[in-house]
Amino acid sequence: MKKLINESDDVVDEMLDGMTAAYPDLRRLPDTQVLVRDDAPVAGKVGVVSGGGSGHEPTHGGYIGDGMLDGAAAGDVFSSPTADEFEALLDATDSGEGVLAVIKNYEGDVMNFETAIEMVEMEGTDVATVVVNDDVAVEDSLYTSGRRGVCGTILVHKAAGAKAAAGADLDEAQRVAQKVVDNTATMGMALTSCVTPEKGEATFDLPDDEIELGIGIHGEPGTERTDVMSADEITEELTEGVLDDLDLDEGQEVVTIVNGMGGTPLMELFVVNRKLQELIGDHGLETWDAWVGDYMTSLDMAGASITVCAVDDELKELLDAPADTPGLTVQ
Amino acid sequence: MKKLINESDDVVDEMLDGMTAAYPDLRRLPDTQVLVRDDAPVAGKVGVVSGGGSGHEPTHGGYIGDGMLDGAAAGDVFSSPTADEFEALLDATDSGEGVLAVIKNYEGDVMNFETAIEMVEMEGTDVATVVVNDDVAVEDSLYTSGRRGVCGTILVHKAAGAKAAAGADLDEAQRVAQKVVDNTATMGMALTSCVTPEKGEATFDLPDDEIELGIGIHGEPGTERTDVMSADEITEELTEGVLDDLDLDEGQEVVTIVNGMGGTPLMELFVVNRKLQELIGDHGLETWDAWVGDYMTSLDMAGASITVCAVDDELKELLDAPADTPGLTVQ
Amino acid sequence: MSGDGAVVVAAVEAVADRIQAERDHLTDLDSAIGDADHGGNMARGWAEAAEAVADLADPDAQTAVKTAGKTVLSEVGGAAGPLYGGSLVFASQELEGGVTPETAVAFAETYLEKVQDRGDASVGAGTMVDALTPAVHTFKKSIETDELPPLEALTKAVAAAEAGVQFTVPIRASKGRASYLGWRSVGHQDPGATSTLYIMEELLAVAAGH
Amino acid sequence: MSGDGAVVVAAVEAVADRIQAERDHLTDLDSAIGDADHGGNMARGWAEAAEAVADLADPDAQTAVKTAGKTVLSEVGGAAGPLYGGSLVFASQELEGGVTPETAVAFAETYLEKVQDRGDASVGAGTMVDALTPAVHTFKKSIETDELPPLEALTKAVAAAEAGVQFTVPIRASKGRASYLGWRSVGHQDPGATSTLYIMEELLAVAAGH
Ligand SMILES: Nc1ncnc2c1ncn2[C@@H]1O[C@H](COP(=O)(O)OP(=O)(O)O)[C@@H](O)[C@H]1O
Ligand SMILES: Nc1ncnc2c1ncn2[C@@H]1O[C@H](COP(=O)(O)OP(=O)(O)O)[C@@H](O)[C@H]1O
Ligand SMILES: [Mg+2]
Ligand SMILES: [Mg+2]
Ligand SMILES: [Mg+2]
Ligand SMILES: [Mg+2]
Repeated sequence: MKKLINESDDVVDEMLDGMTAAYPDLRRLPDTQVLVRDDAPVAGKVGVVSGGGSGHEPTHGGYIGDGMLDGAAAGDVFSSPTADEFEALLDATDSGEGVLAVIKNYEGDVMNFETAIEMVEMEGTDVATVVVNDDVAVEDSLYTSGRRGVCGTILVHKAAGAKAAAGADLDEAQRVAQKVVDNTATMGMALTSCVTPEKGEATFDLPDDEIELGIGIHGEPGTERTDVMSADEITEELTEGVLDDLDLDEGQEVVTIVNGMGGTPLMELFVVNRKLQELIGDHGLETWDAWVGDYMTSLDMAGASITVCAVDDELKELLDAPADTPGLTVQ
Repeated sequence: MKKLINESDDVVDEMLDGMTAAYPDLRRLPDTQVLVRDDAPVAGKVGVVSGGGSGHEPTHGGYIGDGMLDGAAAGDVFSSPTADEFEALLDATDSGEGVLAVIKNYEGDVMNFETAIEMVEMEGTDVATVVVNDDVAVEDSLYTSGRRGVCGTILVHKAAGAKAAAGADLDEAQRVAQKVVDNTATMGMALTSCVTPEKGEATFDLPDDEIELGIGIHGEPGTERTDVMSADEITEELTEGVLDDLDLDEGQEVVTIVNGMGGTPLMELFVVNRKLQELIGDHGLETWDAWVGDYMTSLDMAGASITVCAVDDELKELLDAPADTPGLTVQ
Repeated sequence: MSGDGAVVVAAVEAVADRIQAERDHLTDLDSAIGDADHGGNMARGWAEAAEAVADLADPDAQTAVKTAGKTVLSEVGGAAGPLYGGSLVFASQELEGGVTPETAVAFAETYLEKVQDRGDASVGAGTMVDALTPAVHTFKKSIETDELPPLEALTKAVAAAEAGVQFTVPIRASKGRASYLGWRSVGHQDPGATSTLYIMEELLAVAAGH
Repeated sequence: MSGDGAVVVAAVEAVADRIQAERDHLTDLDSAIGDADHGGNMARGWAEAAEAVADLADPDAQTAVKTAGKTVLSEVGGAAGPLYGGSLVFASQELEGGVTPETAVAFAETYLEKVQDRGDASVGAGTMVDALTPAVHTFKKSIETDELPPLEALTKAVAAAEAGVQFTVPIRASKGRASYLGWRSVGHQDPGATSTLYIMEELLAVAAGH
């Protein structure tokens, strides 16, 4: 499998340099894989940060900027950043008002972030956390370590970032972040496996006539393998899974996301969005805003996920507030 | 090859419906594949329009909005819109101030647009045209129908759209569009062929250990086939090709674009951008702005193109002016 | 239906059938040097054109030709739409007074002019112009100078078009998508020249049968 | 270098070598139920840890353990970094007074506690906890109740860890990436339990040699 890379060991390092070369408002902390706003810590503002394995671009560094994140730590491909990287991130983004850490629910991310938080709290930094777990494909039961955090994370960044930008304190920023988490569900599918730079071949085998439903964003196998289906059928599977989980009242307003996994062209995502909006209408729901694009990818995997987030007036105001980042601009 | 589609004949139609479902500011003209701003024609403003085959998303419809395009016609995949679609587009976007048609230099696009222009001119619509031909991979000689129009087109939309939004007349809008064309060059490469929905298999064969330099955006074979190279080597080939063509003076400010062809993840584009900026510096040029993303794609092709545009104060002001479109937001 | 109009309707139908039969061959020619859609483009355009002219109530020749051209123009897109369809529409004006040897020559000349004008291609660019030009020249000379009967003139024109098609093989294309291939276009037969020949062959067959 | 510190340095080196030798095996175990990086994670972390402790000038046991842990924590990331590295750092405080049978038990208990705490996993979740728990229990009972010599206690603990590794095979994982597989995780040996056993085997071998 061919990729536009040099050595696979250098890919994250070179990507980060390529990002700061593109976006002068981003700064890389020396000797780390951490990116922060150039003006971090922003005086008087609660910091909002995130991080996790690389390979999900524009997540996470691409959401750094006014109205969203103050910084993000990049791990190696699909691998959590280490605790000391998270520590450097928290240190660099605390202006004294404390930092909200948005964590996707993977044990590596959670444990390394927690280790880092213990360390910075000893130095007097206040940290609040929110753990995103929007992936409904994973049943939440005694048997699992909880649902995974996937594309809904972007909405958490947006809402919490807007709240912090508006001058909220740490508790308030945490409250709205949690509100998004409580009202968001996602489900994804793959047409093909992703290929990591290191391995150079498919992480899982998926024959030409099969697809995988309920996949994660790290090449984990999905929950169900089925024969190839049409875009409409796939959209129905994902949407019904998501709406079942949310169990919304008629007339509820929602934000929808059709998210590409990296290797699927925008054309196909719009085909999915067409059916998604039809289904939203059939369920008596109202789309307040529809996002279509690559927000939370899995390297070059072909496939898509669907996210639905139920919004009230507060969330609408926060999601509509200005944001100026490489991966998302709202004006 | 698996795709998120229903019937291949319906893909453009369903994509367009999926776009209007996502973006309420877009309106589809009845019984056409033409999208326009919902408020088109904008009173007192010169219209700026474009169009061409589908499969290049977000091009073209994704650039409709304040500060960029008033409308765009979508042909079938990789196939020019018909003359009567262009005619409907021109009709719907002329407020009486005339319309600037931004045409990529493909004979189908040029001839259908011209046929349409002859028709609307008979009804009293003023049309000015600019033909974008930024692809340096095609040598401009007696033997070719001129260079192809590729990713540089986005900068033309941006500059001309900003000029028209600022109240310029048709001649002025055309002048700045042409200025961008005269100062822009692009070169692309493919790691893999694209797969059209209709054919369902690779348009050209590219073995696992070879890449194609100088490709177009329709699965046309490139100008040179070589062994796989590193990202740095590829970036050097493309950048040198582009800079050779532009032949800029030391100290010249430029906008650069690393454009993904659809199947290449953002991570790899940043790896390319890192090397590109190094080379720009080596040539004594100054990057005023660096864009990295999927702007002009070729379905699911893996690969990238590099665009360089030399900018003066006028172009900087126009490229920096606000734009609010699905595919590009500047604030 | 007037005699001329009926011939046009029959010819358009014959062209539609022929192109459908040659669809894969035309696509193969286009995939070697272009984007592999010429068979599909032509088949779709002419099938719709045949339906459109069949729906006309007793059309004269001009109306039938114009309808066919408009349909091709709005169905096909690409290079072929304006070249085949737009040129038919434009050239149809020459048939206002009906079809005579003189108006047929005028029609052929105007059609060629419009193709050259729209496509900015001269002879030797490896396009349909290479089939059309010798055909139109031969037809004109046969009618105007040699005063041959129309059917004989048309037969000679078809042979000339055939030579034109063969001529596209050994030269380097400088128009159309094939031009992007540079020297690699040498040795390939142009799809548009080929379909132009088929169209003329069907026209001849229908004319001979009436 | 004090005796205890030297044992720790030698043990860390032995672990690094062993893990390197088992790297592919650990990765294979992780690719069946996880993300195929456990071999790489461990190999990188322990190789760096071995270098780091080798660079220490005459360290006591606590310093050597803490240094090894810190290095693993900052090299590895993922679940393994905090679990293996963070827990070593934390448990190293129990060795402040040097290594005795009593402090060794305290160290083992604290290490297990920290792993359980950080990972929120109890026995039967199909993780390294399944190897650690019986080992720590056996070690504590052997020392405190049965008053066995330390080497004998450690030998029994290793056997207990081995049983724990086997125990991970037939149960459904409920922690770690393997938990996403649901029932498909049944029948697979946990990579972290396996590497934990290797670490203990090397500790025993080094302790026996000194
Ligand atoms: N500029 C031109 N002038 C004359 N004929 C042209 C020109 N460009 C293309 N053609 C003709 O059109 C044919 C290709 O038609 P088609 O494949 O249907 O359209 P497209 O090139 O848009 O895919 C070519 O084989 C050639 O004969
Ligand atoms: N929550 C947990 N509690 C205890 N051990 C765990 C937990 N999560 C993972 N592990 C252990 O870590 C091992 C996986 O380590 P590794 O593959 O290096 O990290 P990652 O899962 O982040 O890729 C598992 O085999 C398991 O033994
Ligand atoms: Mg991992
Ligand atoms: Mg075509
Ligand atoms: Mg073609
Ligand atoms: Mg793992």
